[in-house]
Amino acid sequence: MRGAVERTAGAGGVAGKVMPMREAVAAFVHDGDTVSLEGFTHLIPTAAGHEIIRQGRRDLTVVRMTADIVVDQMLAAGCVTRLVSSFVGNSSAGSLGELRRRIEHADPEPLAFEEYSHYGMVCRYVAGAQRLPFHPLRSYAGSDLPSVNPGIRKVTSPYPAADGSTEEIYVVPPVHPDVTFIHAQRADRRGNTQIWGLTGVQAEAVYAARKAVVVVEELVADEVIRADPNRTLVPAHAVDAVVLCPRGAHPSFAQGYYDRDNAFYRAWSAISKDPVRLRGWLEEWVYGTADHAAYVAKLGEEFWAGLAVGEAPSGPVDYGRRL
Amino acid sequence: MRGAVERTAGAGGVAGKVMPMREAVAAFVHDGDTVSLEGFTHLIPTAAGHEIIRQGRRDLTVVRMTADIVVDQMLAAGCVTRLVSSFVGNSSAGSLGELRRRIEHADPEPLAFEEYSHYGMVCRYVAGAQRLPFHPLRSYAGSDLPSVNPGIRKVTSPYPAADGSTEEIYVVPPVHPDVTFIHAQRADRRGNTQIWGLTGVQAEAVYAARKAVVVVEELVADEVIRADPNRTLVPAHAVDAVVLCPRGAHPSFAQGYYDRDNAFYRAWSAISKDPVRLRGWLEEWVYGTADHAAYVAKLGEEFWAGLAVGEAPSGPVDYGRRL
Amino acid sequence: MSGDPTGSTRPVTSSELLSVVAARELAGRRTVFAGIGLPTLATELARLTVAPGLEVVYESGVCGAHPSHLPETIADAVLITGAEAVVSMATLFGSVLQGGHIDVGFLGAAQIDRWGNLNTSVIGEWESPSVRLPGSGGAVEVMANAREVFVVMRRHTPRSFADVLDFCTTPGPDRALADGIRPLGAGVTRVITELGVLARAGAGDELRLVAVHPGVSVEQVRAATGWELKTADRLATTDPPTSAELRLLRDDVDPNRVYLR
Amino acid sequence: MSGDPTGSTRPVTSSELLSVVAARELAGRRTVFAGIGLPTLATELARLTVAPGLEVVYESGVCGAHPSHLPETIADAVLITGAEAVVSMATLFGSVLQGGHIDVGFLGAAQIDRWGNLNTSVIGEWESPSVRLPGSGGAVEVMANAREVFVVMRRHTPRSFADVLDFCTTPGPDRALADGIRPLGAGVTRVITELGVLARAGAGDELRLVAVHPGVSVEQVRAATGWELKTADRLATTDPPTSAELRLLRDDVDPNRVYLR
Repeated sequence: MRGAVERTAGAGGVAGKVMPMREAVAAFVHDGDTVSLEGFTHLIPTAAGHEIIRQGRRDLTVVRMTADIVVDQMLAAGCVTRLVSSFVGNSSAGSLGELRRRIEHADPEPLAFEEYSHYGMVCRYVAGAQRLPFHPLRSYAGSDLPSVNPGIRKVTSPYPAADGSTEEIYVVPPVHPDVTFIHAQRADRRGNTQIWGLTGVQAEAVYAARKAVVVVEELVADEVIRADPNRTLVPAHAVDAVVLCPRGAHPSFAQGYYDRDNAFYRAWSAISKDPVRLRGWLEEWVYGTADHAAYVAKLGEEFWAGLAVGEAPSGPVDYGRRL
Repeated sequence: MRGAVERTAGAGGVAGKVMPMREAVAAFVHDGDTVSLEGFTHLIPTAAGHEIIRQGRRDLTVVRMTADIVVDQMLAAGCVTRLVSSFVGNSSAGSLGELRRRIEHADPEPLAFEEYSHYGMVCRYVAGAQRLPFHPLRSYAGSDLPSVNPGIRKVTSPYPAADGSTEEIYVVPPVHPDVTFIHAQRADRRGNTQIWGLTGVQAEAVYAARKAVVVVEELVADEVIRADPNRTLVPAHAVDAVVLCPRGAHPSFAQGYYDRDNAFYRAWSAISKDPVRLRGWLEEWVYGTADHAAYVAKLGEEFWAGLAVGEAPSGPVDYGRRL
Repeated sequence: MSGDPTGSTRPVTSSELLSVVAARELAGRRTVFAGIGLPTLATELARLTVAPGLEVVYESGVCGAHPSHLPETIADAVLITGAEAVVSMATLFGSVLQGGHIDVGFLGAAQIDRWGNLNTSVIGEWESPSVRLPGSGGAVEVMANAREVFVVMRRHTPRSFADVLDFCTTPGPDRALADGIRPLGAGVTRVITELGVLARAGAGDELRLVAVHPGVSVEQVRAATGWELKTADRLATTDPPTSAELRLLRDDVDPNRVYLR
Repeated sequence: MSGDPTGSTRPVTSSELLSVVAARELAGRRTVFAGIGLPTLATELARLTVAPGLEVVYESGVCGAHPSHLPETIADAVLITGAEAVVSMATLFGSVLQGGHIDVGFLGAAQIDRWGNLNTSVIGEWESPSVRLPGSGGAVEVMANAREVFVVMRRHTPRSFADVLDFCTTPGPDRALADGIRPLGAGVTRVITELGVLARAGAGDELRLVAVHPGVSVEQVRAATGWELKTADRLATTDPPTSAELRLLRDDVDPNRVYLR
């Protein structure tokens, strides 16, 4: 059972929270760990996944609702022996070649797979965040999923249903990742993290974890965060490390910063279908780049210009001040 | 069991959502109903409570986490026979005279009281919003509350605890108010509602209810809402009526609009201690005002100037647009 | 409308037909949970025709989108900018979907059976499948909680319209009842394919052929279905898309023919 | 520091003493869940002295407040403007508190017993009380989930330090265990009163007198306590507030003496 005591944060720990990705992965990801990477299509922490590959972590359990390109890459790099997920596909753009080889042919090795639905995963994170022994949900009745996933169980409600009958409901267990990585638009040096656009399950995934690393497009002054406290999705007390890593969500997008690289999503189906080509891609783009800044530079400014977005400011609200 | 079909909203219903408070209370509050009024210290829907008093509703079950001044007033007006709450006091400013007379002396009549804790109430709203038969929480173990509240029950977790033992946890049942009233800073004519500052349990209370009325300081153009979709706490599909009622949260406050009337909170303890004085207050300020606009006017502009706040703009974020 | 310059006299494609038929089924509905592709076309056309106030909710958490461009994914940035609300997954699945606010959910599947149960997990055995499919996503939740579900299948084959599913990812209400749990919605009520429309009323009822598209025979549909497909007492022939429907679809909804393949 | 112009040589009030003692107990703590009044003074003083990085979380949902004025309620508008985060009640109670992020919670009570169980519901029988009190608020949750709980009681009387509670609103870990549920925190570990400091280590331990304030005798405290109060082996006398502590409290924390009554 996790507790606040495990956090790095707090008195004296503030300055120490900001660190390079290399240091964050070295400090918070160990062989055999359960690692959550969250971001639903938006703000996928790709750069974190790449650094885990570079550092050669092994035997990881990866928890991710939509296991997509970054998971396929981590699988191909041999980091992952177990996957907990509710969608294993390349978005709507096709297949994950490595994942399919692992599951369909145990090639090059088997992959243990815990299959849930999206809300099942959300409820596992919520239960983890809230230290609940289980979370009920109105899914799975009649599904074959409980027959292949012993984690999905039933509870009898202690309250009668409207018609007086006894009511059963499925439940899922909490998940407590050793570490959760999320990507966000901005945070302050203490880890107060602001996200806009799709917010997914990021806050719950952070609160469910024993340690949490927030990767951001921008590290901003305290005043920027404090001007809009309702925008803070993850408060500092839940964050152990802040990593500044612009464009770290590519090929996914960061609302207001850069658009999704749909061409790469489409290309991945072909790249990943051929294990030699996939490993060549990893050599060139992950092992062959020292860090994400090198990956960004290798893509080139012309490429990034193609993903640039125009401005659409939200307009302010007034928090008021005592006169 | 509530369903989307009960909503007024949707095709053709948009124009009909904006209505005066009188019409909203007449349409959505009936004798014997369960009525939720939410807003945790901030944005308390006082004007809605006053209109319920004016229209003489009877036999209501009121659901409100912090039963404070507006509940004491509704009790004194004879509207309420049952209260579901987790805090029955005049904030930190003293007692609720009518509530204490009702509970301590059944004077002038008894009050049925379902006592919970704050998180128990939050979980009841969450379970209501999510159509769950119950919601677990790590509260109540060893408390006398379950002995006086049969709604608080226990469930055995189907997962073993860390030490292999069987784990029990308390649960609370869902609440499904016939109608929920909340107060908010602004909404559009469809009911998309934006709240900042303390957001309390408003979204869950709206989703838990069969009907929902949003009372706002400002009715704004669609473009204002759409410039910042993350600020929308309650989407239009959950809202049945939008009531424009500036300063409708007095004596509580609306962040960025007006401050809390602390003097009135302090005064209420003395007013409510004397049943004659309390009924005199109702005569003058509720029955004696045609509507909340009249109440606001009676307080006078000089009074409102005393609660005025200065500006503290949030600063915008950039949502971006495709080039 | 002769001499229409937008080409509404061009032959109707299968995608166009499916979009128009699905759009008509949305008449009077208020909220729809839609994926990208044909459901996008159907809901956008419905908003312009039979369901003007229709609110589209996306699995990504977007409610009331007003996109500047046709979205390429359910999380496309253009769906967020200018939307009425964006909510977290917990709110989307918990309060909006499980809370009972969705009238119609659109789902797809690799396999569907006569009761409207769906398989999106595997072809073959789950433990060692011949094809690993993406899995549920939110499909289990859409089926369990939406008042009804529409399925749009471009291809109508005995393999996809299966007598017995390889795996039931997403159960309809009959399987839920057999599991001892009362379902909240009717499950799949409409299946719209390249050949016609199948329908069922809810728990206890099986999918029946209620309409064939122009030029399609009942025997064709039965041959393409993996179970003994029953036919409604009054079998209809789909009304072809009107020129107005086609013009809206081609000129306003998808002028670049992103999904109108 | 003789001739201090801010008046730190003025007599120390009971409020000042309680605030200073409570502040010292917060040494090294990172997160505190505090109400308004003496806890506000204690936490603000601790931030200026023994716990510089201390984050105060309010029941209203405010994390990391930087108020322009001393707040008058836990929901005061000045706590929100300039705060680091504001979260919903569901997140506050679910993820922050039940999630295990609070080191110390401050609670008050009408009655406390030797095990640190609290009554804030009724004096008399619950069904027909002689005094109806406000009830739990979030106290049940603070006790169940904070790592430890501090109680500050201005008045130390046999009625409030009760042998048997009229009603147990907020149970400590011993009652939780008796109910078959493993508690997550230690319950009440410090009770700071006008007379001295009581302490207990956690489940199985009862409150003992560990310090008396200057000029207070053990017998005075025992007489003011409704149960047979045990005394620690090494009973201390509270160190009086230093001039530095008093100066910070009087000049910086509460210059208008809102809570320093």
